[in-house]
Amino acid sequence: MSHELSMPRTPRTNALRLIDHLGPQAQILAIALFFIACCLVFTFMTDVFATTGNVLNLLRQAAPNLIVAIAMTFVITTGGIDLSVGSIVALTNALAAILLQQGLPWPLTILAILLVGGLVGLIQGWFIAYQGIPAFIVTLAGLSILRGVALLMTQGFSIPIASGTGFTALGRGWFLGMPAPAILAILAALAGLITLSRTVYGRHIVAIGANSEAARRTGIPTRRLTASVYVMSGTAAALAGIVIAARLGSGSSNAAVGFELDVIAAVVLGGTALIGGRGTIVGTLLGALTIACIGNGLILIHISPFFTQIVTGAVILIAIWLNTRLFSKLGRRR
Amino acid sequence: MSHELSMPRTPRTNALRLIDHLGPQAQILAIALFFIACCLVFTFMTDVFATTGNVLNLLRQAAPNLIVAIAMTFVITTGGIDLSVGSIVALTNALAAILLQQGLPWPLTILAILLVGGLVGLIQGWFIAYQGIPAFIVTLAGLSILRGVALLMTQGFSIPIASGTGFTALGRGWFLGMPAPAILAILAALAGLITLSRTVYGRHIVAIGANSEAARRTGIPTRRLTASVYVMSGTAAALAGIVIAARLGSGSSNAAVGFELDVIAAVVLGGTALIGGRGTIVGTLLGALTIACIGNGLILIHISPFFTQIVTGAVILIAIWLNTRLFSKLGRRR
Amino acid sequence: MSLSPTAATIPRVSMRGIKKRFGAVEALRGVDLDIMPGECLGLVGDNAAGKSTFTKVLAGAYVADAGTIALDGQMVSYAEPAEARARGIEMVYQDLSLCDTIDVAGNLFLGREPRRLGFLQRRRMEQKAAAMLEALEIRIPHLRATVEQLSGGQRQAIAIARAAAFNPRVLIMDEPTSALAVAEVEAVLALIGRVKALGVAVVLITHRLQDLFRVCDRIAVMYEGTKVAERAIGQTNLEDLVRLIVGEKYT
Amino acid sequence: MSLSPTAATIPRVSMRGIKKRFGAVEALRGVDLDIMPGECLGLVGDNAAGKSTFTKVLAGAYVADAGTIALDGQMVSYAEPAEARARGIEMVYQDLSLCDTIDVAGNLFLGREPRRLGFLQRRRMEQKAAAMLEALEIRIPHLRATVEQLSGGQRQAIAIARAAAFNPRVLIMDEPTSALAVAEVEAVLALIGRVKALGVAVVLITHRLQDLFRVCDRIAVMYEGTKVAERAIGQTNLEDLVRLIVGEKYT
Amino acid sequence: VPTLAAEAPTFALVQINQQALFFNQVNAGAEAAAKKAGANLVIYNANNDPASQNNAIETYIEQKVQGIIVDAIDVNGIMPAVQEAAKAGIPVISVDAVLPPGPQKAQVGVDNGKAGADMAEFLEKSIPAGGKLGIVGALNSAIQNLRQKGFEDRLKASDKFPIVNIVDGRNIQDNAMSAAENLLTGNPDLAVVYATGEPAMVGTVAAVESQGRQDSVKVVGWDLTAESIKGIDAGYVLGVVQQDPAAMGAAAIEALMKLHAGKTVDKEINVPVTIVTKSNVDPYRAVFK
Ligand SMILES: Nc1ncnc2c1ncn2[C@@H]1O[C@H](COP(=O)(O)OP(=O)(O)OP(=O)(O)O)[C@@H](O)[C@H]1O
Ligand SMILES: Nc1ncnc2c1ncn2[C@@H]1O[C@H](COP(=O)(O)OP(=O)(O)OP(=O)(O)O)[C@@H](O)[C@H]1O
Ligand SMILES: [Mg+2]
Ligand SMILES: [Mg+2]
Repeated sequence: MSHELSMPRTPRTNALRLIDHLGPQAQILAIALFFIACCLVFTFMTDVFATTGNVLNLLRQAAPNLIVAIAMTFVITTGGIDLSVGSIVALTNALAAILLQQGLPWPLTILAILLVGGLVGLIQGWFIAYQGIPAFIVTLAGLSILRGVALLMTQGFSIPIASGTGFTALGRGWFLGMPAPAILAILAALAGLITLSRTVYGRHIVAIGANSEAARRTGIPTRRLTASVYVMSGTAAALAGIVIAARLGSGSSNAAVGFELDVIAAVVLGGTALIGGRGTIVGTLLGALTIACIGNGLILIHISPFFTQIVTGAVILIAIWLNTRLFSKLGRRR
Repeated sequence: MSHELSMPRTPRTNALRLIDHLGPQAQILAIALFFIACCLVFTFMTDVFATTGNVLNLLRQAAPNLIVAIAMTFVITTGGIDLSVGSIVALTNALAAILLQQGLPWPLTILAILLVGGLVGLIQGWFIAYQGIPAFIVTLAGLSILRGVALLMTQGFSIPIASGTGFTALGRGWFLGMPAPAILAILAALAGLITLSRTVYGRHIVAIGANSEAARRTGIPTRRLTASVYVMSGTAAALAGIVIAARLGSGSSNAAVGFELDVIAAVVLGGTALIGGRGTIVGTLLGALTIACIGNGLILIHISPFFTQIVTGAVILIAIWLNTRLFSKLGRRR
Repeated sequence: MSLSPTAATIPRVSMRGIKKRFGAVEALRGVDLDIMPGECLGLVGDNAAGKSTFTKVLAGAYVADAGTIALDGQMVSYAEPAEARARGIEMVYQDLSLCDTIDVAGNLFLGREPRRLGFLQRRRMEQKAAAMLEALEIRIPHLRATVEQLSGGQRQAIAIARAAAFNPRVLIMDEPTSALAVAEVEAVLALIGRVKALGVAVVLITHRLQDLFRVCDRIAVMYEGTKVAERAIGQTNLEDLVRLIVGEKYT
Repeated sequence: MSLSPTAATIPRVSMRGIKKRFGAVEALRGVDLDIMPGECLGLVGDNAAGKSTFTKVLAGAYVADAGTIALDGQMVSYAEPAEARARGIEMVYQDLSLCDTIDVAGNLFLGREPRRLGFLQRRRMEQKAAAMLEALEIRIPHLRATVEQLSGGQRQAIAIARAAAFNPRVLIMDEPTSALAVAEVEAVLALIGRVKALGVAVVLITHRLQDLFRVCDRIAVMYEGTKVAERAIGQTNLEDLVRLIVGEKYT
Repeated sequence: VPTLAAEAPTFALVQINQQALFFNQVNAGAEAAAKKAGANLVIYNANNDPASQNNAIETYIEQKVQGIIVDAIDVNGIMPAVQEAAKAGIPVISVDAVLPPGPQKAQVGVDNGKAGADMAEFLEKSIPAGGKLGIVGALNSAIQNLRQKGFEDRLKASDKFPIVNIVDGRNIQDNAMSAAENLLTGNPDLAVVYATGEPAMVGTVAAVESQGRQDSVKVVGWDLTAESIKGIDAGYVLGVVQQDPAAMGAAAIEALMKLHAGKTVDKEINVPVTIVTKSNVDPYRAVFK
């Protein structure tokens, strides 16, 4: 019998551990490479792209998408989706202008708007988490209802916001040499990053997305947490609404049409899985920057506007495709 | 020991089998009731609603949504989604006008358009099924790219279609006392109904949505079938594009903006689960009719246009909510 | 804390008239059961007899249609597993209930993460996790691997470690050893012995009847949603149990 | 068709140098194995030894990184389980691989539905399904119930019935009895005896070592991705197997 | 059917969307005129979907309204519905978007192509030296494409204003702002920006301010808002084509009333546009506050 025991029973090699660590990061790596490639292409094709002015511009333009995409990462990580963010932006953007016109001081206006965004998210979250209605449907209804409300409030007018107050500074001001919206976006990204990867809350969000019944059985308050991510996305959309209103110096129900799809594209481009259970804020950051970069670059290289939509869509598809290919090589399942 | 064996070991009761049969049908029942309620409300509120003319009108208006919703039911049953159908409608609708303007005979035009729709679906299906990219992203990119192509082809203008040919009859003609689009929709619904519930193909579609790895392991060609549903939705969208072009007598890249969300709303309202594995064509039919009915009824009762979006969204949410409540009573999981 | 089951007079768990229906299926048709502290109750029965459903009611995963639960003589009622877990009821679910995309340590501590000011204490979690697994003689190469990458037996071991680790007062194990290899089964039986000695009430569901005789003090037999028999371990044997389980089929 | 394993000279299945890696984990490090027609091979080993991975390679669910497979002396290679199934290889997966939202009959016939012109023959399917389940002594109240509503044991029984029903040439069973009650385990062991007599090559993975001695002709032991021993059933006993399985842990 | 003349007629107005002020002012003008004339007016908002404009008209035909006003998204695509209405004896008046020849009773509004050309002429007069030009358009709006085409065609006559870049604001003001910002940064030597509609104008004005290019760039465009009036005051907005949407709505109702009374109306009812500049902006201040 001894011949079997003399067969090599070597311990598992640890040399390849690197791959294990790389696996989950592969998606981020892929989008990072893609982002850098985009930047390089545009830098070579036009003189303006890599100038400080343009980069700061780009950051400012990316800010609303970025802010909402961070919150959307949480929503998608739970396996949900929020299609109403564009309409919440329109609603809050219009409401902000109205409140300011009514003479409410700007700090109070901001507070009120954030609360409204959170409340809208809470209502949607209640339907989703406590009534068990699919998020897609609740927020699809929200998309329709909320833009309707914005329309009703403005009666189609674009409502001017007096410039020179602290409010407009949120959109156009500068702080530490950076545009204020970019600062807000960076703060949001940092908060999101820490929350998702370092806090117990973030861990529970991932657990709900991975297996919500298992999460419930371990005593995680799944309903409350599920509702909370919609409060988060509602609040983030309200913040984006404020930034957009401040930048434009006006509020209108026309704002942010189709915004939800841009935001979701940024999140998924970054490597967050739509089925839930896996989310990455760094990826989302890179995804949102890539999209902003493509939008900015295509204009700078004077591409015909008839091609912008086509090229943007194609680039996103190619990016995800490379991403999937690279990821599937490193983290193969079959 | 005998006292235990004398304890009642009655066989399971069969009296409650009805509930088991009702369970899966509960969703359809709920939406059917809701549809009837909507019809009754509008019949009482306006004289015109229940007239033959209006009902036929309503059927004609519902046809494009219905045709695509049938195909979308298959897509969603596999656990996928197709966000590009509105853009495919725009593309094919514009292309049809261009081809007819170039003098292509109308039967050939129709054939070409259906092929284009199928081909677009095939390309998207290839990325989804063979490259493993999430359907949401592929078709989101498709949404952008295809509408861009439509815009490019028409340069933003609408292209007239000469009336009086067999082509326009597809949109405006009558057949057996019914509008031609309604006939097409009924045929599509019948084909969908039989395919999903009576064929081996339909069974395999459900299996892929329920557990695609299990389906693969039993030898079902999951990739080919997954790609096939996008070919189906692409072709159906092309048919809808033809119907719309024929009805409007023009092709335009502006057609069917936001159409995908209406279609998905119809499918989900009907009780098909977005996570896949459960699909019902009868439900989809009722869902699409309900949405058309609300749209038509709200016009007839002269609701302020500022409220239409709000009311439509709210009604859909309420319908799904009732649906969920009723369903959860009968088919309770916890 | 009473070390011998006979010494205790108040049962740790006392369930009465538990009923549960799923659509047309009456999964539980009024089940009564007591479990003493420090006792291991074996729960056996044919497939679909209702064992899992019954224990899920005790763990709070299902809410019973009728019936009462008392813990240490106190009537309780809970709508969520969180409330049962807060009362010290832990369960190894038959389907394991793991979060596939979370790593081993994360799954072990799910819902009980060591935290400071809301922040995860990862380092501490991983250290403790290693100790927990060692106590169960479970070897898992790296704690950072997500559980979807593990073999069936490894996954089951994690579910067991999770339920046993947090000083439960009632420990329910629904077929905990079904996917385990020989040595691991021994470790689980040893674990049951250890926690019994600490006064924990254990419910063990298994189809490996020999195991019952090694750790259980009492055995309850279910048949189509009812409890048809209850035996002290000394009063029964393998053949008797088999006869009770298969019931009418062979009569 | 040869009724006795020794009479056959060409193995039904012959696998050589099978390797499979998942990221950093080398799940299989070059495994060789032969299985004769009409033979039941027991495959045992510690948790995570690579048993499931190995059999999934044979069933086509995984594609090996290296190694060859020959069926009846013919080299084969397949990229999809469909191709393996077409060659008569059936497997009961450890995770069962059922479609939860499909009913019992539908799961039994998944991928092999009786059809006419592409249409499902539901009636025929349900009649045949009832007969299939009866042959395995499985009682399931109504065949129209979706499998998500069934108990763990019932689900496992369906997976077994599915694999055994279509006259396989190779039948792989990955822990098929883990969730089954006593009588059902007996039925499965009897089933294995029946199919062996028909010349089917059977691979049985199980941690219930006693069962091996009732149906297997030969036993292979895996340890950390390699095959460490192979024994004719007469040449080994329980203690020997246990020692081989736990390997270094106790040495 | 002349017998019902005493009863208040019901008219329907089928609108493109309500997210631009222009359409809402058409609605408001029509509502006011209808009220004055003692008619009922119902308004439908198609939310940019051409098919739903047809749905609405068909529904109103079933309901037998006495007249329909339409601002078409797809000017060719609306014609079958217009013909249906004509067949049912319901008069149709088209506002704003110019329909191809057909049974509609009148066309109310502005020739967008011509007004675009007028704006080009105004630009040539205001900046005789010329300069590099960028356009912020809305490719999904046929009306705005006409404005762009009329403008471009007129400028092509001379080569003083080379068009260096056209960007698409998609008729959404925040998109238009980002596109305009990129247009400005991408072309540091840009002299003039032309915005073809209200969202594009709002976005362009905000972009000029955010880029601090008030001194080097001049803006011309369509549809006044409070922001563009500020731009006019600051001097970098040279002129804005201002239509009189309320008058369009009112004219359409008046035409329908006449038709209802059995009278005839002119085929073309022109509501003139004004190019609003520093010199004539004052009367508009009250409207846009
Ligand atoms: N899909 C996968 N991804 C990553 N690693 C995997 C995967 N499947 C298996 N492994 C790894 O391969 C090794 C062998 O696993 P396998 O499932 O074959 O073991 P097993 O012998 O069947 O064990 P058990 O008795 O517990 O079922 C384990 O270390 C496991 O972590
Ligand atoms: N979620 C559910 N929905 C519908 N029916 C269910 C559900 N859970 C259990 N059942 C039914 O309840 C009965 C009891 O199931 P349970 O899982 O409790 O059996 P069990 O005794 O644990 O069996 P096993 O030994 O096979 O695990 C079965 O008939 C099953 O079909
Ligand atoms: Mg069970
Ligand atoms: Mg295994």
